[in-house]
Order: sequence, then C-alpha cells, then structure tokens
Amino acid sequence: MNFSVIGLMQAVLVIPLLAAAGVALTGLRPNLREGISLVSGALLFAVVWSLYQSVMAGDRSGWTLLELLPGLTISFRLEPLGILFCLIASSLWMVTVLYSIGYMRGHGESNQTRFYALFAIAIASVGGIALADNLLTLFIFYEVLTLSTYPLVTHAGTDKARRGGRTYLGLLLGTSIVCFLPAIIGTWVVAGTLTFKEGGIFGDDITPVLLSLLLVLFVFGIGKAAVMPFHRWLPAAMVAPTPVSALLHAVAVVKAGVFALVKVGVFIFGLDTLGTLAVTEWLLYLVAFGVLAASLVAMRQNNLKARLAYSTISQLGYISLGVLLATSAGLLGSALHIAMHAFGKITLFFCAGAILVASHKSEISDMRGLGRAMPLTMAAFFIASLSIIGLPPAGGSWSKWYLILGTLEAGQWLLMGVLMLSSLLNIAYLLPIPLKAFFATDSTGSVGAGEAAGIREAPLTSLLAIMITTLMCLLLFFYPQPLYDLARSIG
Amino acid sequence: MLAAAAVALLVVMVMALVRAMLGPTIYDRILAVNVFGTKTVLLIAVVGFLFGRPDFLDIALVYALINFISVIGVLRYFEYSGSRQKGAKP
Amino acid sequence: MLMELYNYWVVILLMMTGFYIVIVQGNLIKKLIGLNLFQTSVFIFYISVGKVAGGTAPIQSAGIDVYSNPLPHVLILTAIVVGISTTALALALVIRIRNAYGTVEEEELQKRDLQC
Amino acid sequence: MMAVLAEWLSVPLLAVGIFLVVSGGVGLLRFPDIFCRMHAAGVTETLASGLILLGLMLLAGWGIAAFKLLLILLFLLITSPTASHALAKAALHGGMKVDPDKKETF
Amino acid sequence: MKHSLSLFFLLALLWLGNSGHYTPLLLAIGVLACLFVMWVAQRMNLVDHESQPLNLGWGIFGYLGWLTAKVVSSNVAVVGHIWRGNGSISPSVARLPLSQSTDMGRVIYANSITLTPGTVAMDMDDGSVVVHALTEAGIQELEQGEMNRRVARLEE
Amino acid sequence: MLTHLPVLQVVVPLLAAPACLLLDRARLAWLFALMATTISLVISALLLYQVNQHGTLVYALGGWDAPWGIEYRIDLLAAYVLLVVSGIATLVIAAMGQGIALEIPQERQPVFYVIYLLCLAGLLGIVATGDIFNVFVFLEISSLATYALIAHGQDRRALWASYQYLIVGTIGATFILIGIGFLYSLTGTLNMQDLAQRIPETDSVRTAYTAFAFLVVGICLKLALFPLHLWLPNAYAYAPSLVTAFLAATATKVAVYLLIRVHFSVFGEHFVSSVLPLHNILITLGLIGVFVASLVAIFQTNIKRLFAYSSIAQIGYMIVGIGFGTAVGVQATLLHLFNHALMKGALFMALAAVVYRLGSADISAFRGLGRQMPWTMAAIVIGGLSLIGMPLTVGFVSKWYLVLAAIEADMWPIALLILAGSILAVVYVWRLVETAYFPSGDEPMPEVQGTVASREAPLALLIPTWLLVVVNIYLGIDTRLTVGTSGAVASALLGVGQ
Ligand code: NA
Ligand code: NA
Repeated sequence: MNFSVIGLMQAVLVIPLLAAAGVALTGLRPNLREGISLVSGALLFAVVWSLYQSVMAGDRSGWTLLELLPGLTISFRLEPLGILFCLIASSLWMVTVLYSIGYMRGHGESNQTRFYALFAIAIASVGGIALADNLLTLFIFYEVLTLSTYPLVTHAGTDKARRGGRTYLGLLLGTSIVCFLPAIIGTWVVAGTLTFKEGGIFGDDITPVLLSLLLVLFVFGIGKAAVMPFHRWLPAAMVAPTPVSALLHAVAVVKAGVFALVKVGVFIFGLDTLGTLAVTEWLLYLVAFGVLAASLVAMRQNNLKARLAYSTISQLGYISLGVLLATSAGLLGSALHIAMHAFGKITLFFCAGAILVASHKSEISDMRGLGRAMPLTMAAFFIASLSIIGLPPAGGSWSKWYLILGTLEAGQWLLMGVLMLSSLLNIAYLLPIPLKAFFATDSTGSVGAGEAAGIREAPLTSLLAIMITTLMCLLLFFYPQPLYDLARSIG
Repeated sequence: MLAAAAVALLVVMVMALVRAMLGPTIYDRILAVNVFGTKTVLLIAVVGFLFGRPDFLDIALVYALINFISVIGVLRYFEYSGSRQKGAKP
Repeated sequence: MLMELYNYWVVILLMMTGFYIVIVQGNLIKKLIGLNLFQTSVFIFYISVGKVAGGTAPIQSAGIDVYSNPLPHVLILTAIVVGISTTALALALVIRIRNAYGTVEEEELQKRDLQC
Repeated sequence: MMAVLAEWLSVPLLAVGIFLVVSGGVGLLRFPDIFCRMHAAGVTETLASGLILLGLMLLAGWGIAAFKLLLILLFLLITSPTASHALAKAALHGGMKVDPDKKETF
Repeated sequence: MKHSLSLFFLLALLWLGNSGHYTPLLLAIGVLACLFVMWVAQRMNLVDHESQPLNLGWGIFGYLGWLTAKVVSSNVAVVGHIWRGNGSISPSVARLPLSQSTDMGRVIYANSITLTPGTVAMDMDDGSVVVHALTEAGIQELEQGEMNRRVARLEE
Repeated sequence: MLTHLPVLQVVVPLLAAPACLLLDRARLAWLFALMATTISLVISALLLYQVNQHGTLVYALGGWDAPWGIEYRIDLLAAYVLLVVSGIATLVIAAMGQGIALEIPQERQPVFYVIYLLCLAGLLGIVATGDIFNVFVFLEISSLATYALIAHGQDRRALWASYQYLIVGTIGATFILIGIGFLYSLTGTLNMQDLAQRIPETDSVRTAYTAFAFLVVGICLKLALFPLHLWLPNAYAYAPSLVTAFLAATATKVAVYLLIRVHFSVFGEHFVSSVLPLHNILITLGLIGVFVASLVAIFQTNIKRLFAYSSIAQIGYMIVGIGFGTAVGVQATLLHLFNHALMKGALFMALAAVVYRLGSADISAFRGLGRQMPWTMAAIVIGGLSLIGMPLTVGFVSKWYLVLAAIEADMWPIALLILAGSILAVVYVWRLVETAYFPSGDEPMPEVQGTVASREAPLALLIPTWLLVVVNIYLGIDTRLTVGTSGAVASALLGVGQ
C-alpha cells in the first residue's frame, strides 16, 4: 500500500515528463500530439485523485530521490495542501489542452510542439513543487517552472514578446535568486533543516530580527506570488498566447507562488511564530495596499487581458494576506482561494482568448454588444466573475468568506474593510464587461452587430473547455466539501 | 696599486656612463656602453686579484664574450633599422 | 639604517625605474627594456640577500672558509634563463606585431586597430 | 725572488695602464664627435688593457691565471677592432655626415 | 684535414688552459667536447682557411711584432692629443687603395688600421678602404703604405 | 612505477613536448599530444585514488630529501586540481583534432601542440611541486607557453594581446619571485612544508608580511583579480577558440590554487588574519570584480569577450570565498574553481564550435542559432544556466556554499550581493539565449558554412563539449565527490578537525 502511494507520487512527476517527451517526438502529427497531452492529463488526474483519497485517509508517505548536498535531499511527501495544488493543476491541464486545441489552431500559432512540450514540463514542475518535502526541493522545481514557462511567454517571438519575456524572467529569477535563495540558505544555517514541519522548524532561541529578515526575504523572494512591488512580470507576460496566460494565472505559476508562500508560512515559520513577529503586521499592510492598488489599476485597464492580470495580482494578495493573518480561518480561506481563483480566473482567460480568436477583439470598449454573438462565452464570463468577486452561486464565495473570518479572528478590522472594499472594486471592474456585452449597444450603435459581422462562438474544443471550468465554478459552490476537507487538514 | 687600478677603472666607467647619457647620437651611446663593458672585464680581473680570488678570471672571460656579442647585436639592429627607415615604408 | 640596507635602495631604485619605463614608454621595445630592468633588479636583490658578512663568491677555493650563500645564485641562474626566454618570446612577438601593423608604437597600434 | 721581482715590475705596468685608461676616458668625454671618440676608446682597449692585464699576469705568476689573462687580452685585441669597425660602419651608414670619396678635414 | 687538426689543437689548448683539473674523466670529457664543437663547426662550414689562416705562415709573427710597436706609438700620439685638447686634432676621412689580393689580407689590413688608435676603417670594398683618422698625419702615414705593403707581403 | 607518479605527472607532458616537435605531420603530432595528455589524465586519476587511499604523497626528486632537493607533494587539494587540469586539457585537445583546423595552418600545428604540452606541463608542475621556487619556474613555463598560444590567434590583435599579457604576466611573476626571495631570506628554505613551520616562528613579522604581499599581488595579477584583470579580455578574445577554452578552464584556476596554497598552506590562516585586513580587501575586490566585470560583459558584442569578462566575475566569486577565511568559504572557492572549469570549458568549447561553423563569435552570428546548431546552442544554454547558478547544475552547488559561507560569517549583505551578481549573469546569458532562440526582426540569418545537413558542429567538437556539459549536470545532481573532496580539503587547509 505504502509502496503504491509512493509509486503514484512518482507518477505525478513522471507522467508529464513522459508526455513532454511524447509531444516532442510526435511533433509532426498534431492530432496524436494533442492526444498524448489529453491522455496524460486524464491519467495524471486519476493518479492525483487516488492520492487525494490516500491523503484524506491520513497517509503521509514520503520518499527521497537523492541527497543533493550533505544533509539536504530532494524529497517528496504526501500532504493535503500539495494534493490540493495537484488537483487544480492536473484537472486544469486537461482542460487547457482541450482549450488550446481550438485556440492555437484557430489562431494559427507556430511552434505548437514546443508549446505543448513545455506546458507538460511546467505541469511536472508543479508536481514537484506541490509534493516537495523541503524548501530545497521546492526551490528547484520553482526555478524549473520559471525556465520552462519563459519560452511560452516569449512564444510569439515579436519584440513585445521578447520584452515581456525579459521582464518575466528577470523578475522571477531575480527575486528567487536574490531573496528566495538566501532566505533558504539562511533558514538552513539558522534552523539546521529545510524539511517542512507542522508548526514550523525554528527553535525558540532565534532572534525575532533574524526571523523577520527571513520572512521579508521569503515574501519578496517568492516572486510568483506577485507581491507588490514585484508584480510587474504578470502584466508583462500578457503578450503570451491565452492558454499560456491560463497556465500562468490559474494552473501553475502564480499558484506555485502563493502555494510556496503558504508552505513557508505554515511549515517553516508556523502560524504561531508568524503571529508573534512584528514584521508580519507590516507585511499585512503592504499586501493589503497591494490588493487595493491592483484593483484600482485593473479598473483603468481597457485591454481585457491586462485587466485580468491586475485582477490576479489583487486576488493573489488575498491569498498572501490569508497566510499572514496567521489564523486557521485565514489559512483555510487562502487554501480555498488558491483553488477558487484558479477555476474562476482560468475561465475568464479562456473567455478572453475565445473572444480574441472569434472576434479579434482585445479591448474591453470594443466588446459591447458581443453577448449576442457569443452568448455562451459571455455567460461563462459572468459566472466566473461572480466567483472571483466572491458572490454566490460561485465557489469563490466560500474562500472570501473564510478570509473575512480570518481577519475577524485576528482582530484586523481595517483589513476586513480593505477586503470588503476590494470586493466592491472587483464588482466594478469585472461585472460591467459581460453586462455591457449583453445589454449595451456596440460602437456602431446597434445591438447584435457582432452577429451581422459574422462573429460566432470560439472553436468547439475551446468552448467545451470554458463550459467545464464554468461548471466547476458553480460546482464548487454547491459541493465544496472535498476541497474544504482537504484544506481543513492542512497544518 | 691594484686598488688604484680598480678605482681608475671605476672612474673611466663613470666617464663612459656620462658619455652614454650625453650621447648625443645613438652611436655615441653604443660606443660608451662598449667601453663600459670592456672596462668591466678589466675590473673583474683586477678585483679578482684584489680579493685574492683569481678564479674570477673565468667570469671576466665570459663577460668579455657577452659584451662583444651584445654590442654586435645591438649594432646590427641599428644598422638595419637605419637603412630600412631610409627605404620605402613597408 | 639607510646605509645598512643600501642594497635594498639600489634594488628599489632599479625596480621603480624599470616599472616606470614599462608603464610610460609607448615603444614596445623600450617597454621590454624596462621589463628587463625590472627583472634584473630582483636578481640583484636575490644575490645581495645571499651575501654573508665577510663571505666571498661561492666558488670553492683552497684556504677560504666563508662563502656567500650559493643557493640564490643557483636560483637566479634559473630566473635569468626564464627572463631571457621571456625577452626572446617578447621580441619575436614585437617582430610579428611590426609585420602585422607596421609599427611598434603603442598609440599607433591602438589607432590602427580602431580603424578596422 | 722571481715573484718579488715580478711584483715590482707589475707596478709600473699597472701605473701606465691606469694613466692610459683614464686618458682614454677623458678623450671619450672630450673629443667632438663619434669618430674621434672612437679613437680615444681605442686607447683604452689596446695598450691600456694590455698593460693592465700584463701587470696582472706578472702578479699571477706562471699558471692558469696567467693563461686566462692572456686569453682575455687576445680576445679583447681581436674583438675590439671588429666592434669598432661595426660601430663606425653603422655610424657611417646611419647618417653621420661624412663623405668617404672626398679627402677632407673637419 | 689540416684545418680540422688545427682547430682541434686550438680547442684542446683552450680546454686545458681553462680547466685546471686534469683527471682522466675530465680530460675525456674535454676530448669529447672538442670533437663535438668540431662536428658542429664542420656542419656550419666554418673549418677552412678563413677561420684557420695557416697559409699565412710564420711571417705573421713578424708582422704582429711590428704592429705592436705601431700600436704603442700611436697610443702615445693619441693620448697626447687627448690631453692637448680638441685644438690639436684635425679629423679627416680618406679612401685608400688596397693592394691585397685575398679577403683575409684585406681583413688583416683593415683590422690593423682599426686596432691602431687614431685610425679607423669605416667601410671597404674590393679595391679601397675608407679610413677616418684623428689627424691628417694619420692619413698621410697610411698613404705612405708601409702597413699596406707588409700585409700584402704576408699573403705571398 | 606507481611510486613515481607524482613526478611522471609533470615529466610526461614535459618530455612529450620536444618529442612532438620531431613529428612533422599535423595529424601525427595531434595524436601524440592527445596520447600524452591522456596519460597525464590517467596519472592524475591514479594520483587522486592514491591520495584518497594513503593520504598525501611525497616524492623527493632525484632522491634528495626535502630541505636540499626539490620535493613533489600531492595532497588532496593538489590531486583534485591536477585532475581538473589534465581532464580539461585532454578534452580540449581531443576537440582540437578538428576544431583547430581553420584557425591554425597545417604546418604550424606540430609546433602548436608542442607549446600546448609545455603549457600543460607548467600548469601541472605548479600544482605538483612542493618547492616554492619550482612553482615560479613552472609558472613561467606555463606563462611563456600561454603567450605563444595566444599569439597563434588569427586576428592580428592576438599578437598585441599576447604582448600585453606577457608584460603583465612577467611583472606578476617577478612580484612572486620577490616574495619568494623575502621568504627565503627570512627562513632559509624554499620547501613549502618547511616554510609553513618556520614562518610562525619568525621574529621578523614585517618581512613575512612583505613577502606575503608581493606573492598575493603577483598571483592576483596572474588570476586576473579586479583591478588587475585588464590583460584577460583581449587575451581570451583573440586567442584561438579552443586555446581560450583551455586557458579559461585551467590557467586561472591554477592561479587560484596557488593563492590558496600560499594563503592557507604556507602562511596559514592564523598568520594572515592576525594583522592584515586582507580578508576585507579580498571580499571587496572580489565583489567589485563581480559587478564591474559582469556589467561590462553585458555590453559585449563579441561573445568570447563576453565570457572572458564573465570569467573575471567568476574569479571574483572565488576570491570572495577565500576572503571569508572560513572552511566553508574555502570550500566554496574550491567548488567554484572546479565547477567554473567545467562551465567555462563547456562554454568556450561550444563557442569554438560556433566559430568553426560561422567563423565568428560575434553576437550577430548567434541569430537563430538555436535552430541551426541545436546541440551546440543547448550546451551554451546549460553552461549559461550553470553560470547563473541554477539548481541541478554545478553552478548552484558553488553558489550555495558561497552564500552559506557569507551567512555563517554573519555577512548577510555580502550574501545578497553575491546573489545580485548572479542576476547580472542572467542578463548577459539571456541576451545570448534570446538572440539564438527568438531572433528579432527581419534581418537575415547568418550564412552557415557547409551544407544544410552539416550545420551542427562536427562530432569531434560536439562530443567533448557535451562530455563537459554532462559532467556539469551530473556533478550538479550527484555532489558527493566534489562537495566531499572540497570539504575535506578545506578543513585540512584550515586545520579544522585535525
Ligand atoms: Na684603432
Ligand atoms: Na683605431
């Protein structure tokens, strides 16, 4: 039994890698190539689902791949938060591939083999990050994720894409090398271990100053969590094709960031230690400021993907905030929001991509009246927006609820206010888009001009993907129990 | 007497050095250096006797050889470079 | 003190002269002359360090008890050979530089490199 | 007896040698141009060297030392004109103003 | 062969004169060294009548004696000019004819001119030699040609 | 035979050099040189094995014992460096069989190999000998050979670069000679083992410091520590490409070895740190070197030059490691010494492949190279990632220990600066990656010599390059050998745990 769990964990890493190899080898036969990705996605999801059952049964098996440095291993362990992350990633991989088939072919993108192969490698890195038993392992896969997604961001090869890629790589590698790595090494020097442990690994004899320094380094070093001022890479990466944006915003990259942050908060510092540090308070305010600021910036964006990107920055702030609150409700909210935001945001990006493919429109002001031509897409956009905002009947309402509870538990009234205000802003920058698409007239002044211009829904596979993720947003409102149980058992 | 000889040789060597510095042509300097060299040979021989170490003569002999070769070498260099400068630029 | 260590002063003077020539002269050959002076000053330093008070040249001879230390001489013999090899190589380089550039003046060389 | 005699004999040889060598040095400084200076240098290289080395030979007595001194002397006498000639030729070809085809006095 | 033998004899003399150690081993090494140098000289085509001017005969010693006297007297003359100052000299240049028939003879003549202080052979070709002298008298003395004749006689 | 290994290590290439001169055919000379370096490699591997088994090997040259004769002394550190040098030398010469053809005419190749072997012998000699004057002699042998190797470059600027290096190198060597002279006058010995014993007992501490100062300055000239690095970029840029690979991977490493030897073995950490502010100087200069050289590298358009400046920066890291004066710091330096040899060896060999195909190492030659020479370019990417210090490459291991040393010494700002330097490496590496994989605009791709089928570099170049790349990754994952060895060496040097 134990062996098979470890076998399954290994499969989480191996399946995407094999898929990548398979994709690379079958590059000349697109149907077979995408078939491999889809089958691998399904297989991976099945594996993760089985691991979900094991972890809920209390299994915490682990295994060590090798000893990289004396006393420092590359090890993996079954753990609820990691499985949560794996569930999101594996399910969304499948869906994203489905979506990509329509999008990439519809858009006539080049280098599709490279795209699918690197996507698979990114999923493998997510597996590594999710199952990592120590910071070193996490760090390694974190870097692999950065490097494997860079070519995806620069995919188009245009000047703009190269600039975006530069910002992406520069900020992510930069923060991880200059802050994350010294934080890890510092932790190693101070604590003598890097293995995640419930309640944290630091002894009582360590000065708060040193702990604060480490915390600050971690928070800023995990650049994928896009804590201001290191958020610039997310808007810059908008140049990538929409499926890549989905990968960045929902499936892998930003989720890897906040996941790492939660891991560090819970398993390196421990919520108790975190709560006692004065610097935590400051970081909370900084993050809260980021939440508001990003929302405000999002409102001013006319480009849909840019607006969604700033929305992500703001929503990531919620998750970071939840950890830094250092309360159990906050943690619960954070963990849930990782999932809820993933499904919501991926739907939004899928919709944005669908609109781009079908109507070649990227500016929000051009989308008035588009609802007649693309009713399904716009409906999906509406539901996903509800989830992001935190309104029923969408899954996001649960996570937002627990986050608010977290602020109350910590007695942070001001922060609660910030969260409420930000939710109002969410409404203001998200809901008008579908509403105007359905009810406003377009620029020519006539309702339903889109139909007349020959605009139809996106390709079938893309539409199917959108339907699936939208359904998930709704489903997670009505059946949050599995996720709730999983999140509950963290820490 | 030996000491006087050594001093005299040193004096002449200083004179040669003065001539080497004053020049004015490169040939004056080479001449001076040559004189300095041959006087060095003599000085080594004299000093050998002065200090009771006649084996220094070997050094004097070797030095005479080196001095001669180096002067010829330097002269060849200047003779060639002189005639080349007159010719067309390479 | 000053006179006691006169050999050091001589060495330093020679050394600085050589170093100065290497730095200031733009002519590659003159630079080499400076370099040789610089090296030679060190040779002198070694030999003078090996001097034993009252000792004579370390060539064995009847009736003499006190010799200077012969080891520095041996070492410097090696160093001289090395120095000559260096000079020979450097001169060969200068000849090739002259063939390639048509000059042995540093400034000219830099000018001609910039031209192409 | 012989040794003492030789020692006495060496004194005048060395003395004259010293005088000649210093004279040569003075000439080297005093004469107006390179060619004239070469004549002065010639003094120090021929008779002056010869006398000093002879003086030393007398001091050395019969033996290897004397042989070596003789060798040095021969070597100087053989190389000196060669070096002088090379120098003169180089100076002549190197632009010193002398017209060899016109007997002239400066 | 004659030249080789002469060279070997010369080299051996040099070795013996400079060594001072006459053990069988060192002597053997000396012989080997001389033979080696001879081999090298042979390869460089150096062993001939130019390096071993045996053909000059015994007359050379007579000439050397005369030359020594000449060198002494001209030394005295030049030293006199040195002390008397620049007013006493009259530097002059002249091209003098050569009456030697061989290269060796010309070299001996030119070197003799140079060896005597007060005169320097600056340049020469097949038939003449350019001489620089400290005084006009030096040129005139050479023009009288005693040295020229003596060297030419050596060649016979 | 086995007992003579320490001296054979040096003698084999030293004797092979003149023997190589007798072979007048280029191919034959190459085979012979390859054989000689391979034997050297085998010897160094055996030496490392022997040292691991029996501890330090001592070999008295010609049977004279230490104070009088010259002693060859192979401890773990020496064995480790010997292996690096001979290993790289073998790979480079293997690649030369084909890779040097375009840069050095056939008839000059035998002489070229002679010089190469001499250079190798010199480098190995520096490491193997236990006599400090012998170090000087070998240093000069290798240096002279290096000047000659550089002068073989096609560009006429190679001559000028070689000349400049000669001047600087000779001054450096002369400084070292002065230092040795002071040491000898102070202690009356040249044997480094004896020196280590007598220096602490000396009553003239000032002389000892003078000696140390001269030695350090001289060595730092040789290892191109900022600001004494000015000779290096031209020398590396204009030397034949594979010569650059060899020099970058070995010559400066041996100089770092020498610095470690003098600092820790001869003078000892206690002596050095007791009065001199040397540690701060080394850390400061090292860091400035890292930043200045990396910044300059960013703006280079000749990629050989770019990597040359990168080398100066990496040397800065090594010096910083020494500057900590702790076992972990020295361990980091040793790791980086070894690892940087692997990275730069691979990078410069890949560059040699690019030059072989495109005849240029200019950035413009790299446009779209990711498609045209995928394997060569992949090697450059991996080497570059290693340079940055990405996990799973050797570069990560050395960065890790360097930062560890800084944090252990409670120098957090230094740790952050060390890592900030890596960001600059990201910039200059990524410029290359971007050009190769995402070429901009409509400019035409550079003309590739040869047919489409043979666009990738020939296997003779590719295999040695990739051998280094594979080792680069393997040792980045299985770090036991390097970390274990360097740890043992560092604690031995600092007298920890003895
Ligand atoms: Na004369
Ligand atoms: Na004369």
